[in-house]
Amino acid sequence: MRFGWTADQVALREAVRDLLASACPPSVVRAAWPGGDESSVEALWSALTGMGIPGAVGELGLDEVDLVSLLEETGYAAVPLPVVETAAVAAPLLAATGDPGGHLPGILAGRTRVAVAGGLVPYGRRATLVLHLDGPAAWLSTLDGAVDETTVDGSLAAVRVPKPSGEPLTEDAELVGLAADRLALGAAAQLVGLGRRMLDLTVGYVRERRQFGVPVGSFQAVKHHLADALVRLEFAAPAVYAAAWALAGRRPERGRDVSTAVLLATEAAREAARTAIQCHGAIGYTVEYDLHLYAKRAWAVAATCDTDAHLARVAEALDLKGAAA
Amino acid sequence: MRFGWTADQVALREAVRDLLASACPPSVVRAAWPGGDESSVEALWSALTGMGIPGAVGELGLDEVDLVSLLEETGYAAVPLPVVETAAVAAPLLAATGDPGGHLPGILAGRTRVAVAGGLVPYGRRATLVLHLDGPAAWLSTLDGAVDETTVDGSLAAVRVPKPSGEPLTEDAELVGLAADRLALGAAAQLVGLGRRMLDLTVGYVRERRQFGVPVGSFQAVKHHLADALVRLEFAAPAVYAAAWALAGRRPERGRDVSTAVLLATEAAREAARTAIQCHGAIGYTVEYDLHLYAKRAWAVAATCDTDAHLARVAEALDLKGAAA
Amino acid sequence: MTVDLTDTASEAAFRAEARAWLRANVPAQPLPSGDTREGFARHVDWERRLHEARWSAVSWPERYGGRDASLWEWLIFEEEYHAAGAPQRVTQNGIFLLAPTLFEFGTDGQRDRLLPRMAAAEDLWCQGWSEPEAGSDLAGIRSTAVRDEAAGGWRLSGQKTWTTRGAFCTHLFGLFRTDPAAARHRGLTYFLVPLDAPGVTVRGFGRLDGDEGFAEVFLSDVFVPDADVLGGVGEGWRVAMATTGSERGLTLRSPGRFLAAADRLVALARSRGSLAPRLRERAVRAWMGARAYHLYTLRDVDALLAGVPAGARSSMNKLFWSELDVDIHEAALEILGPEARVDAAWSRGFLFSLSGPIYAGTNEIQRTIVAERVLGLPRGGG
Amino acid sequence: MTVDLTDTASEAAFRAEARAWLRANVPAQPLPSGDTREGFARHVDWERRLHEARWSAVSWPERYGGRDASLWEWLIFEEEYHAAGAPQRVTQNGIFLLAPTLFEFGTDGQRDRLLPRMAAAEDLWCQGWSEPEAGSDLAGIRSTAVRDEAAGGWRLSGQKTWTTRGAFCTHLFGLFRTDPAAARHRGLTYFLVPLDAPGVTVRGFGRLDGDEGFAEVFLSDVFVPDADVLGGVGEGWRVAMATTGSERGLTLRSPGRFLAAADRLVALARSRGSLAPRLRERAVRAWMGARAYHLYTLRDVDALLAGVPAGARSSMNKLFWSELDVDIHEAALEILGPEARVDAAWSRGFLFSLSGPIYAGTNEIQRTIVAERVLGLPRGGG
Repeated sequence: MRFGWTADQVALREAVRDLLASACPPSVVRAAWPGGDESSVEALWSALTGMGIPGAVGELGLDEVDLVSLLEETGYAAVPLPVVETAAVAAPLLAATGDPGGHLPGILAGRTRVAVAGGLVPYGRRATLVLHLDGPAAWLSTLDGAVDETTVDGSLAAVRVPKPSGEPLTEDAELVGLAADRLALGAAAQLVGLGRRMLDLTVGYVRERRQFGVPVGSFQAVKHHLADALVRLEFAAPAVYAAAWALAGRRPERGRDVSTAVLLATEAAREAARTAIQCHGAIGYTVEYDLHLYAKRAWAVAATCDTDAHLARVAEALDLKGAAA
Repeated sequence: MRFGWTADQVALREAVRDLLASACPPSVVRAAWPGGDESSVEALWSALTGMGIPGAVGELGLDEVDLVSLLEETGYAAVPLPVVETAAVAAPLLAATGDPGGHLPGILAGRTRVAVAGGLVPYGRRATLVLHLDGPAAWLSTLDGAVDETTVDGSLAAVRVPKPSGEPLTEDAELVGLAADRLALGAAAQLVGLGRRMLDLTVGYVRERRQFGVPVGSFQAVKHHLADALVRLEFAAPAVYAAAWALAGRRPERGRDVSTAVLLATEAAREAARTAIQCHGAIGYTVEYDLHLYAKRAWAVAATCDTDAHLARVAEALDLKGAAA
Repeated sequence: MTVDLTDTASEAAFRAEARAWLRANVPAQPLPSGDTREGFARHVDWERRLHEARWSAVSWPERYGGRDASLWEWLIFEEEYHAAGAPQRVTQNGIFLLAPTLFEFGTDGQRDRLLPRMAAAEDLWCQGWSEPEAGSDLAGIRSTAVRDEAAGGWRLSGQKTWTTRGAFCTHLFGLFRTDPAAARHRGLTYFLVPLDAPGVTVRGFGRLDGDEGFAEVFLSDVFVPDADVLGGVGEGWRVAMATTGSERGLTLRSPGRFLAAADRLVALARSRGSLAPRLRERAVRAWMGARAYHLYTLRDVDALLAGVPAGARSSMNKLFWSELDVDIHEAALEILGPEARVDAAWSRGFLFSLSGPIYAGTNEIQRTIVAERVLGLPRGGG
Repeated sequence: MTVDLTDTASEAAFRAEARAWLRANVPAQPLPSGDTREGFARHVDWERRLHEARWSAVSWPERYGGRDASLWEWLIFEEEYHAAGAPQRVTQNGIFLLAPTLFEFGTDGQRDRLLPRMAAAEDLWCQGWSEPEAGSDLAGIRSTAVRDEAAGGWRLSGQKTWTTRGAFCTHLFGLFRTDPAAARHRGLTYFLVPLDAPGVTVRGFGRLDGDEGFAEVFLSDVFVPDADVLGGVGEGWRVAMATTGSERGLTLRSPGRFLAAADRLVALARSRGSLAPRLRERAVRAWMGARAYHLYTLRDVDALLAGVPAGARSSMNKLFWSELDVDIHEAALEILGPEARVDAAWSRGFLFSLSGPIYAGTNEIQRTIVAERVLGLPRGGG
């Protein structure tokens, strides 16, 4: 048994973290909101492309274990672009299906971004293609007919697109299922990262902010809220890494493990958001402060997770399906 | 609209409270455990009979609203006898069915105690009759063939009895349903009382117990646990009183209201038990201290509540039944 | 007095009248949020219509524009108001918070002068409690009021923040330090300040739910005459506690609002053809929470009418409704699933609900109050 | 080093050997509780059989009776042990708590003298931390050790309480105040005390779960030689923190125990023909909790092997497993419904689980430790 990172994995994570710290500070997330300066968002994609992220699976030879902490970092930075969708979902699926439309070179070059539809299409306004994962088949469509949608997380640049018709990209249920699990794993990893960011912001704030003559962070109630939120996150993260390993090895328990990761990460991120807003007090409730950028993203990502389906999948793996009334 | 108590109701409650404070202190609850002195438990029933409690509905003309805070007090004192079952369930049912077996005089005289079966028969060892409420019909049986069962709450004196056969006491589904709702209301009232007792014990303890040079009750964490538990109880109690009113008036929403009361009271009592044990620290974990008498009773009463059935009944009243997957 | 949870004949008549009027008058389309500049103006129009029909402050004496309604009738009006989906009350800080304080601490002159204009939505009041360094710790207020004996009043300076709808209101009530030597919650005085007075600057800023509903209010040597001191110089803390009691308790948070929200949640759940039992249970439990809140407040009204002051019980009230409100909205978002991301009524309501456990004294502070003043636990200990 | 959650070939062989031995040797009928006098004796017999097969302390060096097993192998043994439904370890306070402290702070002489007898269940150790006035506040210890220079040792007096299985054990380790002038956690020393020494009186008393598993230990002028001071005079606090770290963390609470409990819960849920979806979800979530705990501890082992000390992370560990254990048992009782009242395995387990958030430092204290030492929040503030 081993459950650690290689030096290469650690180095890659740190490189991505450093890159995002400079290329995706809160001001860039803010710029992705309506009326913001989209050029800084474009610059961020260029920076990610410069590191080879969009083609990381094929080009850099990364598997899900290599990728997972990198995706966590994109959550930590609330990258307002379809990184998970393009790098971890679409690119491997296109490669596996022989890339009939010839999109991979564009992805590698940073010209093509692929969003994934799920009711809404998050980052659709910033994508060139939309991937539809629907049961046993997948389709690829353009943004033709896309309609903008106003979302709580204004940085989503979400659209709605018509349901695709015509030739599917693939009808290989195994491949499509794998793509859906990668998307779910990416969401779980981002949620852990978002949770960590919200806790970091909160810890920083309550150490400085003084009320009743002492830092707010010296009150037991604040300490205990934050400790609980941290515990929840710290115990979700290993489940996310284990799911990445199960997925990378195409292990039979991967469905159960991905669903477990998603459920734990969703709960942890939601609790982190609640805790962060509560411990900040009024300032956490303003848009002039950065916290809302991360909280709203966390809610948006968490909303994509089909809790009932994931619960059912774990129940089935535990042979509890038949126990339902 | 009115939602208060009459002076008579307040006086009756206070009289019962005073009586139980002297006739049912923790030592009497302890005496009801195996190996204890059952004579003090018998003396308690005599005291209750002296106040007319067993025949309160018929003799004193009390309805559920009059009765509810009295039953709450029997919870507060953890009376180890079938008060709810005899006074609030069996006696009115016998009266409504014409008392074919002629048991009412014995109940009024304090000679006859009626327990109610629900898997186990709590207080069965101290009862002379067992009432079985089963769907649309009710049966009355003796304790013949009763087998003792060891329960976590040792004061229950629980038995198992054979399923009754032969002539039912009644097949009037309305009457049987009413009896079941009275039993449920009694449980809810007792749970509120038990919750209050556990909080009172805890508040008393944490005001005295010192650690780190100050009373334990001066720590925010302890304060906040207890405040949360109190809020839960204080918001369950009015729902219990409202259910009593709906039941007394045979109002159409009584099923919904009794189920709401049971669900809220169960949650509140369970939280009170958790909080009380946690805030006591190690002493709350010993049988030499009184807290466990009330916590175990609360768990025992809560276990009789069929959460799923109550949830389903409220859902049905809200026209949510069809929304189930 | 005993239990009867049905309306008396006169209550039923009152309910019927309110319901009929609301049915005829509530705008068919929801108004834009009253916490934006344009929406606020629309809401003020609505408030004036309410006032014309004498529904804006039903429990007030008739001479101030009310109906002398009982507390029970007031609750009934609130139920009907929210059930009808009527607009949020942008006058609430005046009518529900300042007015009860005026009834308790004001002079006849202040009441005669202020209440009719408040009921008519001519004066629009906002709160001036928090300051950059005094949020939860209200006693940390630094804004000052310096005596101007010659002019017969006070000169106010400082900064207030988190003032809800402050950018759209006409008046502010708040605490200022009149005795700089006195410690913390001593030496404070409660002032009534017109926002068009020379020296006042108001800057609006954005809230989590997307509305520009907060304001910072800067005061620089603003003159306020003695007639606009509420409750006596140096009495500010005591007077303000009455106002925050109203904010935490029944007055601002009548059960009607949560009953209506819970009913909307149940309707949302009902509208889903197939709903996971888990989510059905959430809806049922949220509904039971609203019902529990309703019943608790009815008990409270009974106690109030019997002369028992709410006191620290308003903190229990606040703990319960604020958590309930979050719970109702979280349940709705779970039912909505991926559509919860869309900026719409439930998602905005959710964001707004998150302010409940923070404002009017954080829930952490409320828990401490409940523990110390209701349960009698020792003070202090952080 | 990277991720591989499967056994290596040698780990698989170790697992197979453990499983085979356990299958052949675990008593078919559960032993009576080891926290009663009769059950304790039966458990000691079991422990001796474990030792004979060298399974009692697998991670120890062979010369003390162990197998030099790696941390991974130790986890594997624990998994198999609990999955096999093998008896509770009544030697745990010695083998899992005192022994790691002996490895870190003991002298070679102490290790050679104490560890083999501990592994063989000849010496049976209990803890002497809490006192009537020092529970959560361990630094409030009042029991004293007075220097007896002539005899080359110390004379111990005072009262210890909440000593698990103290009435059945042979030895006690605990803290005593050697410098009465020093404040709170200074001036304490860690002593190893035979319970048959003159001046020791032990009184057993009852626990919530019905077992007489607690004891009070009274010490009156009990002589302990210098050889039985662990880690140096005045160093008691530091040494004790290592022991409580073991108690909170991985050492005492290996994931195997919770994985086995979660599996039993799932089996209970499965055994019900029709189970409300609500209860199925509870079982699923409890199982996921046990899985999360397992994976977290694997990460921890990896970090420990890389030389990162667990430190305050053991407090996170303790918060998680103690809440998880309550949750697993609450779920089981909910599934059992009215049968939950019966005094049986799940109900006893539930009562026992409630001690988890209390002992080894209450969870309130653990949260404060996590906040201060992991998150870096300011100390103090109550």
